[in-house]
Amino acid sequence: MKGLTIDYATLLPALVPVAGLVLVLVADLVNPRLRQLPYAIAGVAALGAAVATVPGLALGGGSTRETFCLAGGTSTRGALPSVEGLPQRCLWQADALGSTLQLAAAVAAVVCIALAWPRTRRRRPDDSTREPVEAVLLLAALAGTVVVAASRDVGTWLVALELATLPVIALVALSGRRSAVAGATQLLVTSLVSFALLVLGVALWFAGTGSPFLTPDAALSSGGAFAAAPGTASVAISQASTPVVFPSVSGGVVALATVLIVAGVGFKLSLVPFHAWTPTAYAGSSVPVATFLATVSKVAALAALLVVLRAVAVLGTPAVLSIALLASLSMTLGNVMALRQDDVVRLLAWSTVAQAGWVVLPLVSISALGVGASATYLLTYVVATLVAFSVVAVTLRDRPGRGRSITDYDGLWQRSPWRAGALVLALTSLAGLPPGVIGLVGKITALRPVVAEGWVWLAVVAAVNAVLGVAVYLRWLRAVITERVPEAGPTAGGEDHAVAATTGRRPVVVAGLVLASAVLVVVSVQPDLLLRLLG
Amino acid sequence: MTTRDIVFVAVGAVTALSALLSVTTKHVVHAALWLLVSLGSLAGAYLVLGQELVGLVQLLVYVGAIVVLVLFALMLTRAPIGPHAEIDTPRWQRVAGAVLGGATTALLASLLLPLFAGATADLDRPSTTTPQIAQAIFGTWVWPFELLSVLLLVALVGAFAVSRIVLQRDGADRHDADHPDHPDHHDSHDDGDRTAATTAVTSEPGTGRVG
Amino acid sequence: MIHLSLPAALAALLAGLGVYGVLARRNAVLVLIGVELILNAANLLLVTAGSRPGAPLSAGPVITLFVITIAAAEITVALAIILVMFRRTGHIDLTAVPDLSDEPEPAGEGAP
Amino acid sequence: MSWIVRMIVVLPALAALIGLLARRRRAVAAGVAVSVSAYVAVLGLIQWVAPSRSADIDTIGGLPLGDLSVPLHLLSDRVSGLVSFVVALVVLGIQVFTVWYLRDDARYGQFAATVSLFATGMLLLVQSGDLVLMLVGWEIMGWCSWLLIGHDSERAAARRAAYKAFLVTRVADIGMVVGIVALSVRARSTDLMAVLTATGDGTLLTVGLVGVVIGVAGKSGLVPFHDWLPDAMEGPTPASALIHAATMVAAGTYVIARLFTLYAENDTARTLLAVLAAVTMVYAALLALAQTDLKRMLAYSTLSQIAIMLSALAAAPAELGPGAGISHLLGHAFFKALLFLGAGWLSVLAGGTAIVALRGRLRPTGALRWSMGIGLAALAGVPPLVGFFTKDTVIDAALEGATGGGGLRAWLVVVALFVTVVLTAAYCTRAWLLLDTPVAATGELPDTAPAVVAEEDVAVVTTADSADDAEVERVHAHGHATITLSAALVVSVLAALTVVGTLFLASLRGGVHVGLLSALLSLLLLAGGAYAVWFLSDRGRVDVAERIPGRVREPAVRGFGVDTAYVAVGRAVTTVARLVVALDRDVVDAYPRGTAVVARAAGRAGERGHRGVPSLSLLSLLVGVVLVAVLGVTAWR
Repeated sequence: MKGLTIDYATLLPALVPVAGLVLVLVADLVNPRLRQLPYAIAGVAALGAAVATVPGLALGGGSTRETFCLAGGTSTRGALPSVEGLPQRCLWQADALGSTLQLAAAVAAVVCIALAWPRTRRRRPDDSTREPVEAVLLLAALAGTVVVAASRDVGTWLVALELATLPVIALVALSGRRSAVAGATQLLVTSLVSFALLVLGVALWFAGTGSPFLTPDAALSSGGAFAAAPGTASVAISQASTPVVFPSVSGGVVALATVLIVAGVGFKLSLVPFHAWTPTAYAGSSVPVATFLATVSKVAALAALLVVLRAVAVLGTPAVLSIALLASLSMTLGNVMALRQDDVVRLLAWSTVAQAGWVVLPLVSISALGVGASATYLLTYVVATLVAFSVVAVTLRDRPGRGRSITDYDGLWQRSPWRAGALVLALTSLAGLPPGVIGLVGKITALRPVVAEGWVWLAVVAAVNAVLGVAVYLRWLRAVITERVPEAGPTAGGEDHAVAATTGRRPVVVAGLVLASAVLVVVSVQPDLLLRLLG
Repeated sequence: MTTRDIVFVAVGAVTALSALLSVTTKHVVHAALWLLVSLGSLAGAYLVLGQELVGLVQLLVYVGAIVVLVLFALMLTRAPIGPHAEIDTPRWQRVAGAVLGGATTALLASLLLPLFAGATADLDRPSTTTPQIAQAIFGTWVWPFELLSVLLLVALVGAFAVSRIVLQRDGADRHDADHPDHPDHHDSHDDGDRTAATTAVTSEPGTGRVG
Repeated sequence: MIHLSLPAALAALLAGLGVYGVLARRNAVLVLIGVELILNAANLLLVTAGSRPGAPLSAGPVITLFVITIAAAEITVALAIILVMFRRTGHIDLTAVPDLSDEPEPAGEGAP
Repeated sequence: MSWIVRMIVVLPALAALIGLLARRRRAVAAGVAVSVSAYVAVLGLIQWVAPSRSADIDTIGGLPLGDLSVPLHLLSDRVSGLVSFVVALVVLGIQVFTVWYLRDDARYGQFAATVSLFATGMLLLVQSGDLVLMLVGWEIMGWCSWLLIGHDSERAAARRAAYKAFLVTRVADIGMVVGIVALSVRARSTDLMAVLTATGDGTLLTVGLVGVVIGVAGKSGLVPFHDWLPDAMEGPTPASALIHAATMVAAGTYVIARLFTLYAENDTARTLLAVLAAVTMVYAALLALAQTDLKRMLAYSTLSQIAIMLSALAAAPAELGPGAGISHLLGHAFFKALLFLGAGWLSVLAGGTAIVALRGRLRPTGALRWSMGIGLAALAGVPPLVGFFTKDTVIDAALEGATGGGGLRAWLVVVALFVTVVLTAAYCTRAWLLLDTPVAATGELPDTAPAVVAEEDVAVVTTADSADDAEVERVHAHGHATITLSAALVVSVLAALTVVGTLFLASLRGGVHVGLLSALLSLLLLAGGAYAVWFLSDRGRVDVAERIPGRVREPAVRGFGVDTAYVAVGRAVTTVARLVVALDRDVVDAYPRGTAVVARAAGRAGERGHRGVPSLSLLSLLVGVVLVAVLGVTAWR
């Protein structure tokens, strides 16, 4: 089509995972009995995606890497009626923030794939499809996440968001346990209804703004611009030759569209009251999938949300009461419930709910500051959660069936100090205590826009929840650093050893843990790397 | 009030009525059939609005595929034929649903009606024709379109794998009955009529192993 | 000529019916029907908005087509999971309290 | 010159540190302690002889406290030179004596190091030109006194005495800190010169001066804080000598002397000081008369003498300056050190400090007998010993103050002083008679005691009421060691200083000023008191104190139950604290704990709502969406 330019290099972060998933399918077709190959391909693809996002990280200011642009090419540029200097419209637009989110998603996916690495190298039976399917679904969800972070039009946005969600539902169900099915069911119905409402929101957006783009100028067109000068202000894209005038619309439609989108994405972020699936699905799925749900999925959700909120930011809406309500509810309920969990995965699930509240907290100020703070907090949460889940996965890999309960971590400090150290760093980061400096930085960053906008009650709620959160994570930490109660008897120990001997292969899983911990340590030592997002 | 308006009102009334019936009927299968009617008449509404392609796709995909899938699913899950009191949630929840549904309608209507008040579409000179749509899909919108293909592929793979895993497990349970890992197997055999369901489904090799 | 407030009103009505349908049914498949109704309301809204004169890029119908396809993909996965749910629990009642008792990892990976 | 001043402070601290590190090696510890204190004494001599008048000797640089200037300067003048010389001299003597006295103590190293640290505190206080440094020295002495008194920490009595000393002085230190803060705030500086020259808020000045008086009352053992001092005799005798002679208890006098120009113009603080001093000197002297233990008698005499010093500061006219108080401080340092070390020597010979055990033990001891005689005479104020001159200087100053418009306050002091002169003479005579009269002469003793008290009997008697039980045990364990030459020399030198010490004071302005009339009067009183005792005791055959009715004497020995009062105060404070704790826990803390309970309950309720029912999650989802949508649309703009 005329004017549409495609820059494949820019698209690489999305293309690599897609190519990877096709490759997995082909490889499975050729030799279906290899157990590790799908994961190897998936890991390489995710790594490739991570590498491909790197050029986008250095983008400063407002510059972006973009492609699928409609007004590209000199011939059409002149023909474009320049309405208030509207920028060109691109279906892919990755700036530094978007690239960082993409990178985070890719790295988290790499860790998840490492955690899911099969236990044995034995060839799998003919009728098992688990490994390639898991790899394909993981890669597809990663691709969706990457795309959604860079999408600027409702079409791509919807498809990518669904691409990031649908495979995860299948992943949860894939382990086939009864609890997994329960989790998948709950996740499924929640996500279906949410998606339907999301589409409704998008339709409202389109109806309200007349533009299929999630861009600031589209948002502006709903409000003042068209109403003020209906004769001159018009949206005319290359093929619409006759200038047309949309009826001036009330901002209410855009408002409803925005809150519906927030609610529709909120389920993915596990915001209260869209959260109910979270503990069930986390507890039901395998640990790598739970990790994926807690990290990559959240990145996708926030990326999707930010695309919309950055568009409406120009409306100058100072604050959104709905988001404040969701944030405070999420923090409170998440922390209160997490306090009562003895299963670490459920604890992390509820902690996710609480942290989701923190993630959207700065968004009460729909501004560049709020958006940056929210992304910063999300990244700190993702990194810390990744480490915590990795530790759980390694512990479970060591001694299957033991590692889900907090008491299983008694005396971890003595058994494996490195793992315990990683866990301590992760939990303190989540709680916002030193030595998890990055968590503290994230919390302060998140609170800044709130305070700047004068939301005193919300800041108070957040502060109370920060304290509650400390209690949540200290429960687990206490187990880690306290003395271990002697084991029940020698027979149990012997069994442990036998089990450990049979399932001793875990170098890749440990590598995943090491990677995640390395990232956490780096951002803890050098918070600037994250804070740069704000600038 | 033009002719098209009158036609649309008629079609729309059918759509709304059948939609209402599909969410209130006590017959499980009837619900799916009423949905069929509703979606079909919605396709008619698209035609009235001058979007032939959308209407056709609606007929093909929704009526032809999705509703048929729903019907299949109802049968596979042994949906009872005839009125069934058990398909509805408790009364308080239905009341809540009615309130929320009413609120949704009211909210949307209160915003959309002013938005479209007086807006008309001149369908004799349609702004978007089918060739234009085709060009847009494969031109402007080629990127999401390609992604959509990936989504469909992944959905198929996922759906296949999910349904297959359980079949496998049921099969595995049957093969070595003393396997200690699957207490649920015994559970499902404990309550009588469900056992019949499980065996009925699993004994159809065609359903599960179809790829 | 057609007044666009008519399809808009129908969309609002369908959305409300869909919400009711989602909450009024305990059969998982019937809940899907409610979801489809909401989706169709959104579709109708998209088409309506897209048939306003001068709508750019044929966005209305195109996105509608996308949504229909997405819905198809969703329904595939959804039905697979509902089927699994039926197999594992013997019912597809969404109001039932599910059995969350944890079993050991299934045999698929490793053990025998 | 200023480095000398700094060295005087720093060297003992270093000695303490080294001594602590080398505490296992006795010879090293002793060597360091003695040589450093000797060196410091030399430095003090230099500072006194060739004083560098300087008020801004930098230490560690000022503290950046914004509005408040805290330069942390040292101040050097003739007074600080003289006092630090005397302090260093006394410390030197005590260190030398300790080497012999604690010859068998396993923890000699710690003791010597603590004495060095204690000296650091005193010297810092003496040299400081800054209230903060003064407080630091003050606190160091407080902590070290706890260590020294509790040296024999295996004995419950020693531990109790240490805690008592610490707590009582600590309570009084509240006043000290408040006073210093008030003075500093008033002057916007903690520098002594600035504080002295500051003008301004009179209330703040009064608060500051009264606070300092209270602090001084604690450390110097004025009524009502006096009771810790006799109990402090539980410490080894050198520790007692150190605390009583020139350091801790005298530090208060020095502080008030430094602030004298401020006190001279503040009647409130001075009157309080005068009343406390007058009451203390008479009361303590009376109690000293009744004591059954030599060390406790000396302790009460210290209380009385310190009160005399302070009374000089309370009553002397402004133009006379603090010289009288300082000079009595110095004179007292000599003879009290002499008396304590002599008592320590005697106790080693006799195996106890109870007077019963010591009766007549002085007679055969030659140099010790002379030294004790000189010491007691000086205490009583017999000319030409130093005690006579310094005490009469105080009396003269007080008289001058009384006649020069000092009013009731000065007269009260004068009367108290004359009464004290009589009482001092009386208890000194009693002590001398008891110690010196051969036991054979006391035939009237009801229990026909053997000529030489057997060691077992001594133990029986002394464990009952000897203050220094550890000494008894030491004697039991190691027998009567013959004194070393150096230790004996220390006692002799101190005796000599007691005789000629007056010469030291010549350099002090207002140091020696004896009025003829007052001197005659006090001599008459002295002689009268001594004669009365001599007469009543039947030439030393009977203990005068025996003539006091038992029901008076018993409580007098026990300090009239002040200790019980202290305990009661402690109990009351603890009760109030418990009350506060209960309030805090059950009322204030109820809110935080309430949140925890609420959180837990909410969690329990939430758990019931989250059992994975998909339908309910849909309900919450849709309720949320509609609510949020309504909110969003209505509250958007």
